[in-house]
Amino acid sequence: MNTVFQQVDISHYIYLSTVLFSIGLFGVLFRRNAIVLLMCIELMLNSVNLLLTALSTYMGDAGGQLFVFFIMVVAAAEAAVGLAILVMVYRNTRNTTVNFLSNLKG
Amino acid sequence: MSALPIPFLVLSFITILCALYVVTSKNPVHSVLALIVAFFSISAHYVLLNAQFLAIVNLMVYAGAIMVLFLFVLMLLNLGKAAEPIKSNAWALASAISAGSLLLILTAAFQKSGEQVYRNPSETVGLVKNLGKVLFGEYLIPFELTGALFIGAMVGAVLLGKRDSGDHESSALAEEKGASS
Amino acid sequence: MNLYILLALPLLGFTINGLFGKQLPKFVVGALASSLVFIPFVLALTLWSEVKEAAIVSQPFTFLQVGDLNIEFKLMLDRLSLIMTLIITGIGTLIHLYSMAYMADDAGYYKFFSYLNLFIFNMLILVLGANFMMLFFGWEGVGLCSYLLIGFWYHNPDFGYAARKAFVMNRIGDLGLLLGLFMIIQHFGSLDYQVVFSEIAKVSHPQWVYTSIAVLLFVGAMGKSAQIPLYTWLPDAMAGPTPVSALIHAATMVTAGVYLVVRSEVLYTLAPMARDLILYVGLATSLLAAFIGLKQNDIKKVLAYSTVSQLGLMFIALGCGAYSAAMFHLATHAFFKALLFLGSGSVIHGMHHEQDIRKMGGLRKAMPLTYVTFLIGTLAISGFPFLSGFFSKDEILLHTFHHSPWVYGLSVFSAGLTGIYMFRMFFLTFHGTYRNDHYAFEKVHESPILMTLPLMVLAALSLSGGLLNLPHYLTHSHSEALAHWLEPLFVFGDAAVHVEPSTEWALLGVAVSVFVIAFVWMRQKYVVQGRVAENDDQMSGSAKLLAHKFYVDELYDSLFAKPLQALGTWTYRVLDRKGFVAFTDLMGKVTHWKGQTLARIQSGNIELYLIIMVLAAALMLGIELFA
Amino acid sequence: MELILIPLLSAALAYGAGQQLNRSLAFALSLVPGLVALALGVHSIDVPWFSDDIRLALNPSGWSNLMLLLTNFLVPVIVLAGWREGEKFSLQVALTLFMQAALNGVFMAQDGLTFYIFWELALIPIYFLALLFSEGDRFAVTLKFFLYTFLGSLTMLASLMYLYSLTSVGDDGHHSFAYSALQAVELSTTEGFWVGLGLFLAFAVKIPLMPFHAWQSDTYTQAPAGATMLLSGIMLKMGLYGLFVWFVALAPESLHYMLVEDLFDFRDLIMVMGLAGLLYGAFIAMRQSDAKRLIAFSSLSHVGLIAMAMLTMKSDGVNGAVLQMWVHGVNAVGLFLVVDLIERRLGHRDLEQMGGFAKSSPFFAATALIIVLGTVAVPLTNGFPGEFLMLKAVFNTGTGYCGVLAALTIIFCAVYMLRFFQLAFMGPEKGSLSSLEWNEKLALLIIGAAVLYTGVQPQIILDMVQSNTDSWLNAIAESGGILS
Repeated sequence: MNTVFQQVDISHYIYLSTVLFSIGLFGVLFRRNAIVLLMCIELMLNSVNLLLTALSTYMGDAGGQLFVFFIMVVAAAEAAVGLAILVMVYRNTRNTTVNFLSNLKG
Repeated sequence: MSALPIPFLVLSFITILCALYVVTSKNPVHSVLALIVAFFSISAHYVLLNAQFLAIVNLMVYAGAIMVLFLFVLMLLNLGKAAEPIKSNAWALASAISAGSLLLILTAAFQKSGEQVYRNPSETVGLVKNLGKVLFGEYLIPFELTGALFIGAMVGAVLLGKRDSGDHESSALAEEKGASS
Repeated sequence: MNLYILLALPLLGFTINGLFGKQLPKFVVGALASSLVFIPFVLALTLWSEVKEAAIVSQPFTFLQVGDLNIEFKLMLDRLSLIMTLIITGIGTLIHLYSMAYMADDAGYYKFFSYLNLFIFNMLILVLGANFMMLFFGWEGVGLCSYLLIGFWYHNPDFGYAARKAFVMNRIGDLGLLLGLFMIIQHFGSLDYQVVFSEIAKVSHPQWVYTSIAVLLFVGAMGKSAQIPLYTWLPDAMAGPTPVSALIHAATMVTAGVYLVVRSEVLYTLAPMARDLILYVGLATSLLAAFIGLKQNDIKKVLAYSTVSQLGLMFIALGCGAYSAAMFHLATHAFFKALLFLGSGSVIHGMHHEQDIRKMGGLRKAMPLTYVTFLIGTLAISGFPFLSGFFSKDEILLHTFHHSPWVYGLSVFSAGLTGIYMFRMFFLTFHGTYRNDHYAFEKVHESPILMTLPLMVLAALSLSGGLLNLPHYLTHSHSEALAHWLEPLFVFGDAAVHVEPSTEWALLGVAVSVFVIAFVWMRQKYVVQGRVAENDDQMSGSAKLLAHKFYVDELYDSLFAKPLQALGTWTYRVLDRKGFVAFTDLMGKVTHWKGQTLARIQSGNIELYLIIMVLAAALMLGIELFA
Repeated sequence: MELILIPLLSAALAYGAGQQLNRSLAFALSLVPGLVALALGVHSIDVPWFSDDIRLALNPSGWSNLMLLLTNFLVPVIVLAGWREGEKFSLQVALTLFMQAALNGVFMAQDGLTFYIFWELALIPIYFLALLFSEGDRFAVTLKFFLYTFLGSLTMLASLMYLYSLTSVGDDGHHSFAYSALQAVELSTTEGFWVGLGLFLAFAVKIPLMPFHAWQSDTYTQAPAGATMLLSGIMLKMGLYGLFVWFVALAPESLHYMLVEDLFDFRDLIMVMGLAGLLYGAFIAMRQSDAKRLIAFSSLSHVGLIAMAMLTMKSDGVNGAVLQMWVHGVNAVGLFLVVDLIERRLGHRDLEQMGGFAKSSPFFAATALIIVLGTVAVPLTNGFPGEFLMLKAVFNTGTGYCGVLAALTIIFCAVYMLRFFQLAFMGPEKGSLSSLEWNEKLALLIIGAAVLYTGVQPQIILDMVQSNTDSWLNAIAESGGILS
């Protein structure tokens, strides 16, 4: 019982990240501001990262943590591009809510 | 099950609270700040899990770079308190039900999978030395590819962000349209 | 000798005249066509003695061979087909010659002769064929030629309509014939005459098979030989040029039905019910046509109904089982009816295409040759003693008398009617005063020698045709030549007739007196009293009924043509357009409408999509977990 | 194989030639495949395609040979006179040649999926030909045609896949789409019925049989002449070919399926469909004044009889039906050509407004008459032998009234075809036709010669297919599909 995580069951990390994921999901569903949407997505990504790290540690496999690393990289790229798009959309529409994106309407 | 260690409980509490605030706050700036706090606490979780490298990277990349980028954009567009159309309660309910049902299902799925718990945690796996070996050995090619991805993302972001000189009229027109609608 | 030459020559004529006739001089076209009919006639004559020994059969060629069925091109010249061939080519030659003058001014001269040659070709296939399929080839082929020639002056839509009517009516008969062939194949496995007839002669099948085949073949004969109910096309077929009427619609094609029945003698002897049917149909046709002929005023229409009536008489003979008598009448009828038609053609030619006998009269002075020959023809058909028609008709009447008295009575009555309408027409045309205001009497002229020569030859034949088959009571050594000639062909032969000589003389007396009554009555009415046939609007009652041919055309029209047309229109307008097509379109519309409804779900509301996506993911996971 | 590659190459050449493509060049291009096949023979092929069990298997047998002859004989005629020379001529020719390749593939295919692929491939060029060059409401009409045939194809695919799953697994561990393997599958009657129904629908739509014909008259009428000729002359034969080769021979079990117990089975249903189409087409054709529509409905009437004859499953009936497929192809192309030649000159095709063309163009009238007589089935023209055999088989099979009703066609056909001929070519002159071009004359001559030659020598065609037919009929009889 020398480190904290040896006292914590893996299931608690799973519950924690599931809750975080659901909160992020709720945000994605609920909010309309595109920036907040992006933030909620980051939150969801982080919940997954947390889970991956926990599993990686508990299994003693470095692969999981490296995946987290890669996810971070991709998330950074995503955030950059996503924000750039947002800026452009805002320039054109003066708006960052998502319901103007209704070109998919049948 | 024995009582959980205090640090874990506290950190988890902070994380969930901040996450909720991110989602519910009306002011995007507050959301960003809450999110940063959440990221900090997640980093702390990483520390608890003996994953020092990830804890640092998380701090630098997420809490540092990405969230600052968000803040910049918010400031730049002056969206501080921009009126976001408030959704109806029904909408909130629908969202909550959707997300909640997924939460339930996931939890149930885990419960059903039984007590298949890993009990041989490793203390060394998250150390920089260890990770570095794996990263530059087994995962070298994906690692290099992330570099290409970054270049692509960078170019894309720059191109998107750049205001094209020939684009003035059309964008002006679009602005008018946006204003009128 | 190869029998195919007989066929090849007219076909050659058709091809040459059809392809190059336009460039050739008219005389060459006519002479070529005539000689290519005449040569087969000569060839057939040279084969006389050979055929007398045994039938000549040609090398067969496969036409169709499927499974067990083998149908060949195969010709056979036996005693029966030799007679038919001689009639066809002989009279055909005369009519070709006649046409050279008659059609001289027609733009379609070459076409006319090529069609005529094609007709001869098909008719020869019909009679020379050694199996039912060849017969059917000829059968349909002559129908086609008849169609082409009736519609020869196609710029007149009525003529075209008449041609179509002839073809379609014939096709109805052909349907029966075709079904008969199917049954023959089904039960006897072949179409070859020899095989089929020897199979039939074994009498190994139930009675209904023979009866139904016989009836079906007779339906074919009804169409071709213009018997009730399929006779209405023949009078309309007079729309064609007169030589066509003489050749096709009097002398040759229309007798094909008689030929078919005579050919299938075995079958009909074994199917007495079918023969009774033939008898009654023939009798009814003979009487009906004779009645209608009484009040017709178109010179060709009178002859047409006369032809129908005479064909009826032939079928009466067949119905009594008197096959050689029918053939005898077929031959003599070919002589005098061709003569009469050609004579009428000469009159029409001389009168510049006037066909109404009410507008003629007194032509005997203007057209003496035509007059004399026409007179001979009229006498022959009416049964003037010792002319051809007298003998042939008497033989039939003798058989009917033997069959049953009332059939005899009705047949004699029909024969009497023949005399009446023929003399009515004859006197109205050639005696009395000239009655046409539009065409001066001085302009009426005798026809050229090319037309009168065939008339004279045919007149000679009509006079002497009785020699073919003289009755017992005149000569014992040479009697019944035709019957004896045909006898070897028949399995069962003619129905035997045993009549006391006194009865026979009594019947002759009846026949002669019927003729005399008709002659005297008509002469009294139209020559002595000088009466003229009444105009259409003056007619009343029965006369009107007869002049309108018992309204049979109208009846058929409202019974078959109109309902069929209405059905066709209804099927298209209602069933097809408003039914099937509209139904399909409706399906399209329903789909379109449904699609529009469904499209509304695609609101473009991304949030909604998201919620649905999440719920669906949850649902799927749940199903995976708990199902 | 060359019968597919050469037309594809020719199509590319024709399209590439663009405006430089003239009539004689196009004609020469279209002739090449047929001539090559005649000179070198048709080579079969059997190689793995998508995978080991989906093979590109092309192997012409008796029926295929006849159908190949039909295709490669008629396509040159269509190229010769079916299309009007104009701006889009090269496109039309290219699509026609493309069609030729696909049709050749359909008729040679010995593998279920190969057959299906070529079957669908043939739909593409005709769809564009109809869509781009039709008159009237071309989009709706073409769409209707397309959807109809496409739906049918889908059911066929489903049936083929099902059959595939039942084939015995070979040495290589795969099921097989090979024709022989599909044929060897034994089905129960009920199972066979559903499989057979799927196959049947595809062919019934294409033929078309009676309730599935709604696309036909509009498409035939509004499509350009060349497309109509392709449709009626060759594509329709795809349906008939498939009906026997890919339906009756593959799922003979289905024909026993009792739709009404002890009274009425699937085969009777198809017979009745054929008969209904025969009478229905004839009734309508008798009253049509649009010449093209008249011929479209007459076609409906004729194919009804062919389908009936095939379902007799008697040697004479089936052979007669195959013979008639060739004959109908030739005659339909001839008749649509006649109508189109008139339409090109008059600008309309209303029979009531025509008449007397025999006077101004006797050659045209004579050849048209020959084709009409061929359709009417006058002996010694091509229509007769086939119709004789078919009617005989129908008459001798099953109940007689069916045969008698079917035989009525010889009367009805005479009525409407002669009406057509008379209104167009006889009667008083209503306008005269300018003289025919060389290519039009040549096309008419070719058709006319084919009509007469087949009429006198039908045995040549029958010899091509007979042994093939008999082997199928034997196979069907062995699999218990023989019927009273």
